[in-house]
Amino acid sequence: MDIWFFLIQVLNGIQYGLLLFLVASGLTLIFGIMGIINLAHGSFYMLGAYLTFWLLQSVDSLLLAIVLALPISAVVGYLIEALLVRVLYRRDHLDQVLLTYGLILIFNEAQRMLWGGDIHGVKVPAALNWSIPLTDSLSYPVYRIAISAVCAALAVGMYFVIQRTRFGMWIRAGASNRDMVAALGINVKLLFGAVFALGAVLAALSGAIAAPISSIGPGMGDTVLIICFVVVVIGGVGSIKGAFLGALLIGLADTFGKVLAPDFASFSVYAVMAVVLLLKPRGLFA
Amino acid sequence: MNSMTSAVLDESKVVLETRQLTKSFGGLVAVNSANYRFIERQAHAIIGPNGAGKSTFVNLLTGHFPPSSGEILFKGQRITGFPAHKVSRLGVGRSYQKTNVFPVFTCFENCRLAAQAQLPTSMRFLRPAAMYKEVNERADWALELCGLTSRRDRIAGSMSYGEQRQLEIGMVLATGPEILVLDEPLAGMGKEESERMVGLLKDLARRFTLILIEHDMDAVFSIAEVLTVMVNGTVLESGSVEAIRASKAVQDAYLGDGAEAY
Amino acid sequence: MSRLPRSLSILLSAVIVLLAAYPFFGDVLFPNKHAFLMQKLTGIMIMAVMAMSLDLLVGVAGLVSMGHAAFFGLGGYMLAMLSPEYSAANLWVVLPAALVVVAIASAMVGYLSIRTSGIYFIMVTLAFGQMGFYFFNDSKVAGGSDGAYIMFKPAVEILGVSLLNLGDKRTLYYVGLGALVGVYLLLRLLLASPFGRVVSAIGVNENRVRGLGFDPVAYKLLAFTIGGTIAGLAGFLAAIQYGFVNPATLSWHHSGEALVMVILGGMGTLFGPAIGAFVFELAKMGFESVTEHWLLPMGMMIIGIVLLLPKGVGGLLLQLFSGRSKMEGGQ
Amino acid sequence: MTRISRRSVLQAGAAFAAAGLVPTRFAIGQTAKVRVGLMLPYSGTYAALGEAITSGLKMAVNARGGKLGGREVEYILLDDESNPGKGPENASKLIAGDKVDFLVGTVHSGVAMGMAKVATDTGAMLIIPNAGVGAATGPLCAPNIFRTSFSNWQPAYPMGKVAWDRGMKNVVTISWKYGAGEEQLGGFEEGFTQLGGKIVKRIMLPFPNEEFQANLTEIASLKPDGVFAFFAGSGALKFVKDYAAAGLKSIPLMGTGFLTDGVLAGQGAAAEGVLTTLHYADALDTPENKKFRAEFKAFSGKEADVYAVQGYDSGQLLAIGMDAVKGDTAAGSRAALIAAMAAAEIRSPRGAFTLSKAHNPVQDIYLRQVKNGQEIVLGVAHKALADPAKGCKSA
Repeated sequence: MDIWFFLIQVLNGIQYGLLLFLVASGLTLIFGIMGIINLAHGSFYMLGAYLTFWLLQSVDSLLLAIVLALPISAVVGYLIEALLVRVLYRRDHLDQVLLTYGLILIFNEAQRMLWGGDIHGVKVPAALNWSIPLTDSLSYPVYRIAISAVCAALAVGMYFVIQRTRFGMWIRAGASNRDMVAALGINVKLLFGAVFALGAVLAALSGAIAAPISSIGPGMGDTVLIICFVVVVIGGVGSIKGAFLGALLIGLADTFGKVLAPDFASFSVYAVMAVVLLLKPRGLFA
Repeated sequence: MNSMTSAVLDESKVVLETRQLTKSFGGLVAVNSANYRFIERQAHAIIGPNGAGKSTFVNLLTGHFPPSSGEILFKGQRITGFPAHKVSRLGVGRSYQKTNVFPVFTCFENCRLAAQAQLPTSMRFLRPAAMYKEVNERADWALELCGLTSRRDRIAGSMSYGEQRQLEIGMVLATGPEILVLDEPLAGMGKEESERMVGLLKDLARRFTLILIEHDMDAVFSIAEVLTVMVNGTVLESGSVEAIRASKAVQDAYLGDGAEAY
Repeated sequence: MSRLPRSLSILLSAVIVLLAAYPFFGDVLFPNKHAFLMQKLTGIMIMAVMAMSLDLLVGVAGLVSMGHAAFFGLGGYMLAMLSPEYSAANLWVVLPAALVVVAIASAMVGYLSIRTSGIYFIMVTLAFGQMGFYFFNDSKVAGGSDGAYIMFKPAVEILGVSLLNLGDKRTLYYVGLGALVGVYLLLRLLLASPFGRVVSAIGVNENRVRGLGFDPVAYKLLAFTIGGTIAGLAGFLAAIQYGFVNPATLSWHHSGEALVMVILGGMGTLFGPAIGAFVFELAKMGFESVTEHWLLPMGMMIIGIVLLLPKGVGGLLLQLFSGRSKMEGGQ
Repeated sequence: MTRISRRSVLQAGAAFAAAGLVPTRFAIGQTAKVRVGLMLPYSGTYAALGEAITSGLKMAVNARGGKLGGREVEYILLDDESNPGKGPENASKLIAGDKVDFLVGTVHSGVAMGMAKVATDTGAMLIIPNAGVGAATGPLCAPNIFRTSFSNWQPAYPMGKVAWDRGMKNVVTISWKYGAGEEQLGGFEEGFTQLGGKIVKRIMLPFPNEEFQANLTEIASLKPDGVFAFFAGSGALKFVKDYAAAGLKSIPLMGTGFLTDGVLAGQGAAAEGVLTTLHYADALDTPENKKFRAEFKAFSGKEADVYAVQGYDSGQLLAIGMDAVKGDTAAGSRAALIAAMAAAEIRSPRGAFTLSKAHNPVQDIYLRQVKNGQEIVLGVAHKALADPAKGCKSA
């Protein structure tokens, strides 16, 4: 592998990592503030992708479909928080795991009943459907670059929200000491509902923008979920910064694992996690 | 042995000692260069206003927190940084400010678990714990000492608050300690319960080295032989009960305010 | 956990007697489905062993593991890998070997996981479980993602005399029942021992246990290893039963199902999770026969249990029977 | 629609008349329905395939008045969840529990292996309507095991010659690392290398990983003359799209039909020019195929695909066997049943085919290409191709 291809692989790894970050950020946010471990997070990713696919049958623009999919996801997220998750705040993590596990089953079946078992694809919007030639045989799809740009912009945006706004202050307070949030006189119910909805939106957005470069089918949320757990664990549960670095680390480990040790590509990701935990049992930024 | 000054101290009787013991949390120094000597079979009380660093000090002594700097010596042996379970095994038993019994176990089971600490190890798998004679005897002895023999088979969580506080101390006794570190054993108790507890503590003071953290001044004065006043993480004054009572500095800084509160 | 109420012990014993007698009367009761039901029950009893082993971690020691299936799967894979292709393996060799390997694996995973707690522990065990899944899914050992067949059931012989024919469905049924009862009694014995008392106490209040002079890490690690090894035994038996192993047996979905069984049955009660295994599998069978969208009622059932029955069936039974036994005592 | 129903009424009448002629000793057997167990994926990734196979099979039976050998048919459907761990258990459930006369299934090779194993143990009649795992008509072959679809080797092997004839010398092969992937790549590599072609690199990805970008970059750096890929379902959809987006379109992409079948619409322009080989093509221009497709559309409301064809042919195979023994599924007629099925010539929408000694179709493999978003048939890549049935003792 010459240096040129090495650099392209780095680019591949970062692009994958940025997308992972977008999904994982919602997961870590929900945990950081609410102390809820949400296994159904991957289902929101799936929801975003399916909604985009579904809306594209009525509207022409991918952007419009995504914009429409987000409020729907937010409402679904908010309702689940208000109807089910809310009961769990006083329960232990075990109950949260089980309830959200039950939710996964329901989501998967609902997906099947609504959209069937077929596999769908979404077209890359024409404006972005071209590639930048890098070598004589390889070009880089512009849409992937666009995704990376969106993810990076959202990462920067999130950084500012968390560091500079009142909402961000609550998030930081919640991540370090959950009881403090209540003590600050915040309407906890509303905050939690909003955070859960936000988490759902982040996952759905990831699923939506990834739709044109992924295949939309049953069970697509599960794989994403597990890899996000790894990202969150590596970064430190509740830490957005950690999720960011964890995602990049996993993106690169996965990319190079596939090329250098294809027999252990998925395994290498978990090996990275094990090493991090050995050195820092609570992740890089807990 | 009633009066204590460092000059006439018999070194061989020092069972626990701290040297320049310091603990800070971030920028906050909770315990600042504390030098203590605890003498065998003496009842030593540490008093001070809330936030004086008493509980942190207890957590340092018993290995629940590692100190930021300084040393802890047990019978001359350095035990700084030992984990809590090791400190406990050496013979430093502690009770907790918040009731910390196992609510689902019976009173006896609570003490029996504690008494298992007498075994070289509890990595024993097939013989039921109920069949270890010496453990059971130790547990019953502890129950009797803390006055709960009549409650032996009650589920701990169903007992009164005062009884749970007694059990808390019974469990410490069952571990077979030489030194008892009791963190506010009277906290939250009613008058009658307090009286019973004070009686128990007086009894214990005759048998063990006692390190008592307490707010209740009357109780402290009736139990302790030596008093240390702690303010803002540092020792304000240390001496016999009479000396502390007479100390102007202590009265200004602490007792005066405290007296008003009663 | 203290002694079971007498009446509950009697009830549970009666259920075991019924299970033991099932191969003799099942034919009369379900003439068409008997053979199938016997196999199903064998599978459920093996899952009950798995659920009880998880209860040791979750219900007793307070270690919520989402990767328990990895040890179950590993147990099965050990049988597949140690079995010769065209002849039967010797049970006296493969079983101990499999259990040792599972024990080592669970000790290693436990060593890394136990350094964390709470939500971290859940996520870390989940990730380690998936690591096991990918290990078998991606590499070529034992068939990769296709799984591997065990063409011949292990031989149980002493000096060349066959003691048990594991290929016989009824024999296997009793092996499953034996494992269920045996593991239950073993775990009860374990919980009554000094070790078990410390582990139970850790589940309630780890810090206090430390204060009493026990190193929780050592006890948790050992409990994790014992639980993992028993799960390995269950996986080993399941592999004998189905004659097949594949990576899905290690996956987190399988771990999730085992957790549901534990909660459904009532965590920390040991007998509860075993009941949970029965209720879960039979409910699934029922849902599957009613609708092809069986995941929907399944998911709702799980959510319903979490919301309405947090102490599970076992907790309900305990409440019911301890209430009654108190009344009996009062008379 | 009306035409079809009239036709089926006529056929039902004929079957009824035929039933009256059979000897009375079958009377009891006739009143009992033939129990056909369909163990297929009705949930998960392969659910659509399970549905198509089911519809195809039922359509074939309905075309015979809803009867097999004069007996009414009862279907017992079981969702195999594509979970190989439950394969043997589920198969036993149908055989021992539901007492099915025929077991039909399934899509997933791992599950099919479990079913084949149970069929070998119990002697139950098994028809595999899709799973291409080589062992089922190889080492595990048995008189009572039939397959109406293909072996993994079968559709891939002819592509080797196609590639060579098109002047390719160096080819990269890529697939998921699992049995089907290994067998399909093996088929192509055998066909290609025996003519002198060279496999530059074989890339095996963990199943079912769908993040291909890193490997596409690798392919670009290898600059082969062509790429042979085996993916199915969502992986196929995504691979073809990513392949095009990575600018690799200058390197011809080949595969078996699974690379485009069922996902062509989702792939869109990215699939343009992709060459595939398969034992069927939707666009096959024969009267049989056109008629089948129209009838299937009317019957199920969906477009027919290769899975529907395989299901349909499974139904036909059942019918041929059952007709031969006049509906008698008792042990005494077993040999006659097997003989009739083994000798069957099935008039399939894919073209007529027979069965090899290992009970796998001996069939034409078509070369197809995507042009203007449509799969068109370029011709027959290999006429009457039989699987070598390596390891099968009865072949």
